[in-house]
Amino acid sequence: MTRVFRIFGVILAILLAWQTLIWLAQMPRFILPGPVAVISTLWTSRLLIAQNALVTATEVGIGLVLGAAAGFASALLLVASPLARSVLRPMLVFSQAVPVFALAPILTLWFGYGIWSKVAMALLIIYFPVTSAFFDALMRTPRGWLELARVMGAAPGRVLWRIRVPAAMPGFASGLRLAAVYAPIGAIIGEWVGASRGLGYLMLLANGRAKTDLMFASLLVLVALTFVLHAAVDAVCRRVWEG
Amino acid sequence: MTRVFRIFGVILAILLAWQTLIWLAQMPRFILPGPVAVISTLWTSRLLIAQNALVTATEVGIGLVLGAAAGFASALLLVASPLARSVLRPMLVFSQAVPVFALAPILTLWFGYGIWSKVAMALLIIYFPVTSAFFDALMRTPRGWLELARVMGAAPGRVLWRIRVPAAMPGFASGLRLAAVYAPIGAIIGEWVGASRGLGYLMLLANGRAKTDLMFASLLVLVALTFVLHAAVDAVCRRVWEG
Amino acid sequence: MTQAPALRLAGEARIGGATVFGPVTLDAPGGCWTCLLGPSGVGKSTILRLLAGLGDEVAFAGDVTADDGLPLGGRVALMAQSDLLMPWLDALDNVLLGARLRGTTPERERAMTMLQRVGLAGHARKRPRALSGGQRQRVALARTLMEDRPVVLLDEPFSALDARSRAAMQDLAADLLRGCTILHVTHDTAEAARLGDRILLMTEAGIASIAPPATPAPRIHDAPETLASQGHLLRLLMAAR
Amino acid sequence: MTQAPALRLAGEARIGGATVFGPVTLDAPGGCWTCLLGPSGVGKSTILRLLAGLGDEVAFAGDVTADDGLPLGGRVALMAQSDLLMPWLDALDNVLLGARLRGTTPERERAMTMLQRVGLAGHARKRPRALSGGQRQRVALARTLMEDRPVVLLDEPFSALDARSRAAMQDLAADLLRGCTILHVTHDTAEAARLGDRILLMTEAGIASIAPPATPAPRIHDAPETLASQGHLLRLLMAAR
Amino acid sequence: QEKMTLVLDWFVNPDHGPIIVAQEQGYFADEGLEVEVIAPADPADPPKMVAAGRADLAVSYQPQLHLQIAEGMPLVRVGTLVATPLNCLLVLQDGPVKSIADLAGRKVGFSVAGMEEALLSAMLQANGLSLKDVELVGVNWSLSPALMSGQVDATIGAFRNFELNQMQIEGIDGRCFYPEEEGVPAYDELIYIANPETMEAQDIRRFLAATERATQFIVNHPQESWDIFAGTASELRDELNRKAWADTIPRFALRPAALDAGRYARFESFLNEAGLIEGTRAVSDLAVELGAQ
Ligand SMILES: Nc1ncnc2c1ncn2[C@@H]1O[C@H](COP(=O)(O)OP(=O)(O)OP(=O)(O)O)[C@@H](O)[C@H]1O
Ligand SMILES: Nc1ncnc2c1ncn2[C@@H]1O[C@H](COP(=O)(O)OP(=O)(O)OP(=O)(O)O)[C@@H](O)[C@H]1O
Ligand SMILES: [Mg+2]
Ligand SMILES: [Mg+2]
Repeated sequence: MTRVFRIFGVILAILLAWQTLIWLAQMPRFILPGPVAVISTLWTSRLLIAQNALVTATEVGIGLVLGAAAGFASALLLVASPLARSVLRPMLVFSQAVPVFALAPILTLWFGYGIWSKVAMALLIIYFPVTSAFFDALMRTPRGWLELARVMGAAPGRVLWRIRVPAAMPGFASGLRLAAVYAPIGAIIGEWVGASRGLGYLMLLANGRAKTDLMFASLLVLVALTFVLHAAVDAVCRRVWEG
Repeated sequence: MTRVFRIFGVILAILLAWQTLIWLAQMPRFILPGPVAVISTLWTSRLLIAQNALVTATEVGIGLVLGAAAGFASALLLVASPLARSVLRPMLVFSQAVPVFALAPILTLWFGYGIWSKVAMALLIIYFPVTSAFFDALMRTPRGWLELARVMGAAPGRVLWRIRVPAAMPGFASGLRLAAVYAPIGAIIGEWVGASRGLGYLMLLANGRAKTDLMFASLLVLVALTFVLHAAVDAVCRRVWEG
Repeated sequence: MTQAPALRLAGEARIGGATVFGPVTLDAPGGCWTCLLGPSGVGKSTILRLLAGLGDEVAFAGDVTADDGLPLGGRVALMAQSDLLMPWLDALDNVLLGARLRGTTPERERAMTMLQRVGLAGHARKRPRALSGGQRQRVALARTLMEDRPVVLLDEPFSALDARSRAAMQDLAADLLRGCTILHVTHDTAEAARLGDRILLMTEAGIASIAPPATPAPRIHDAPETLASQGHLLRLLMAAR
Repeated sequence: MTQAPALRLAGEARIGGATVFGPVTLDAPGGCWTCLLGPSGVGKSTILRLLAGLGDEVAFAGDVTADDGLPLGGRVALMAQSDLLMPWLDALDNVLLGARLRGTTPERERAMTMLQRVGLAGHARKRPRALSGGQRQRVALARTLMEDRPVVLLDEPFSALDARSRAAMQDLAADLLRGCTILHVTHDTAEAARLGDRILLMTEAGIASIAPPATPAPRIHDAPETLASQGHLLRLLMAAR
Repeated sequence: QEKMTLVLDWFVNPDHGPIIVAQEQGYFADEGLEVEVIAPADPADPPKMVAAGRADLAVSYQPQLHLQIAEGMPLVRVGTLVATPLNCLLVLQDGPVKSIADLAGRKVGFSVAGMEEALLSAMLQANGLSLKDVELVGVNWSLSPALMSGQVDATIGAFRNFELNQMQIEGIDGRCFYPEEEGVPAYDELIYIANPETMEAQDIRRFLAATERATQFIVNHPQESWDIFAGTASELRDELNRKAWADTIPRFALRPAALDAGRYARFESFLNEAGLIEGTRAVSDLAVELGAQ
């Protein structure tokens, strides 16, 4: 209960801060509409927004699962093989250094305008933090444990699974938490690249036509989605690691 | 020397992979030009690209320093004060859940079209991974050390500085490495939102004029910038932590 | 240093529903060296943690009191069973940790002397991972001795040391901690017979007090009464459950 | 189990330019229990690590050989000075770690028996952080005893145990490791006098062999020859540098 | 039924009236076509998709077409959607800029890169200024907010049928300087493009016939056609789109298949003189009139 109250408190605080910002900074409506206008739009366009949010949520869900899996696998590969490390690690940085917008035409060329190009985009964005955080953690395994495994005659693969991976789980969780926040943005960017549905589409459409109310209403829903996702991942990580 | 050779090897491998991709996937030139065309454009437009790269590099540099500092400070605050944690942590997720493009008009309204709105954007993008990774690491301080400090009669602030922070440095380094990769993208997005100089501006211009060669040449420079930054941060982290 | 108080812990402890120790009463007279012996897992470390104000995870039903009626917080130094050295600090800085944490001026001279007295003068600049097990334990001891607290809790402080340095460290501790209230957990009966002004044996049945040798502590390790006491303790321990 | 080989380590070791130990020769006869005593920091753990094929950071000039001429890799079990338990595994799974790491079928029955024999039958499902120091050490011992290797290196394996469980663990190890080549680092002279078929004293000057009591190991702890040997060792150690 | 993919230049808006109406009224089906309409977010994408063979047709802009063909992309104009310029140089009605000459030393924002320099430099030249006298700012996603909040003094790339209405709804009056009145040759704002190497001329003819029918329907039944258009998606039903719909009707090409070759030749040489392309290409390389079969 106190948790629910606290969340409500925070939401209220955000809305208040928002309204105050508008009063103080004299924000014009077409740059930042007030909370009242946005919430009323949220209500009047609830069907439209809900439909689009569903699309985005699907993309995010698939992207998150695939991205986490890909990140997990890549970090393992990087740790397991020095060759992979010297080849794949630059690729990893590369995959992030290239802004997705530059890759967008290539992705749409391959995946078309359907859901998969957005999933790919979300995956691409999630992939790096997960890999990077997990890899860093995998490389920090206390030496004593690795030596113990060596004396015990462990196969490298087993050392990875039985020692490095469990020891690095907090790092993986850390990466996942980041990913949970980035996944929705990934899908949104994917939608900006080409979509006729989804919250990103709705936002861009609203923005392009200066329907800032609708844009911020969609934004609000997106933020809520991100919060829920982040909280869920946080809870899962806590459960798995501490359970 | 071997390091230099390896880097060259990797670059060569990327170029080869790129060329192969074009051959295999029959990539049309206007979607992904070949490395030869891009490199020759890079040479012929070197002055134009260099000027713009300098602008972006400045934005990235300032953004990285400020973002790392802000992330460091926020994580400390989050750990130090449970009140801050219950208020600031949602804000933190919030700051990332809102796609920067939505904030862009607000940022440019405040900071104008100069360098500062891009710095703000880079900062905003860096801020979260640094804070998040550092905070996670700060919360994982082995209990024994904290208990020792408690028995020793340490002030909470000193526990933070003398125990939690040093113990969490690998986590901070992990966040910084992520930030080094994200900072350039932050600046680029900042430039897409409103700019008259910088690599992002140049890419947008080239894209609009169907000059894919120039776009990918700028992209190449951006990627090189990211690599250098990532390597530099990596080296610094290694030195500081292991030295 | 103020007058060292006597300690009393009376009560029972549970963790997550399971009993750690049943109702016990432990008395450590003020200014004396009390040794606590007992089987592994009987709850000795838990008692020290409770006296140090730690053990938030322990559900303790009972009282921890000092005979002067003042709270114990801020008057206790604890040397835990594991060394708890900070891997990013060298030996000297680890010894200075207390001062750094309290924000008082670090007494480098005194710390160096302390390191030298625990036999690590040449290792002051080494990080913990470059030290041997016994060397780490001595750094932790030096850190505890720097604390200057009237109540000192030692949890198997000499367990990783050879006979010679163990004797030297016992002498050092007995010397520097004179006048303090010491509660010293150990498995070494010779050590208890040598150092204890008071010797306690903790078993599942409770805590029993065993008469120490009549001579004042620290005693000569191979003096007949020390050896006799050691033998007696050993027999008690071998029978303890 | 194949015939347990004799071990020989001859050479000198440096870490980062500083000498850890000068030229020494260590011989551990095949199938015998060899105890290694010596001052803290003299290099005992380093020797065990070198024998186990570890110590990549050590610059060792010399040879590590088994008398059957075969490499030692895969024939050694090491119980290190710190317990090295995996915090995410409970006691039972920690004991089964070796099998899991090698991919052989985990012998749960045997592991439970082993836990019971080290006196932890009731703690099999506890994670390491819910165990006392001595309990953790016994889990690590159980894990080492599960290994079934002809060469076993023990680095202060009973240091955190009370007299009773220490004696019990010594008996257990002596029983289970019969026929193995054991190199056992300890600071407890009584332990060395009780268990050693051969007793080595390592000092800065090198490694000297000291005659053990004439009776076969393991000996009764308060038998006269054991006590005499213990006293002799103690005097040597008190004089050692 | 022939399948056909059409990539719009941007999200669906009243500029796409004939396409949507043809779809809704079943005119495509009458022609034996099954048209899939895709709406991208980046206007630079559709030509790439068509050139890469990922789509059969795309809606694009005539000025951009010249650049893209000069860069060697396999594209050609096959039909017209909006036959006049829509682009305009937009300033605030009560702002400091009363004439183009007042732009000296001021900021001009642009959205879709490609044309801004050519159009603006021609318009400035006609008023005694040059590009050096202004600062160009790429504002990508926020053309009219940037203008309304005064961060830029003018924008190029705003559509006269949209941004003017939009500003009016926000209660801020804007003012357009029309490129075709300020020294820029007239051009077709929205055209259909295809890949000349792979296109199916017969399908495109049928497509154009269907949109021609739709255009006639729109012109004849403005209110009914608005209802049809607005009925396709709830996000389209708002005041701005209704106003834009009315303003756009007179600008739809009544003869989508017809080609004014002179326009393409004039604009090609205009761009050549502005230095945006090198040399000029024959009109037949830029645009085709598919004619009757
Ligand atoms: N990484 C290192 N760098 C420098 N010196 C080191 C390093 N590791 C160990 N040493 C030194 O090597 C010496 C031998 O260490 P070792 O752990 O072998 O001692 P030990 O005989 O096992 O002592 P103890 O009885 O205290 O466990 C010590 O003096 C230690 O300080
Ligand atoms: N978190 C916990 N959950 C459950 N049981 C615990 C927990 N922590 C400690 N215990 C149990 O409490 C008992 C007492 O532990 P304690 O560390 O006080 O023993 P000890 O007397 O110091 O033993 P040793 O001589 O081995 O150090 C042990 O049996 C241990 O298993
Ligand atoms: Mg204990
Ligand atoms: Mg050792």
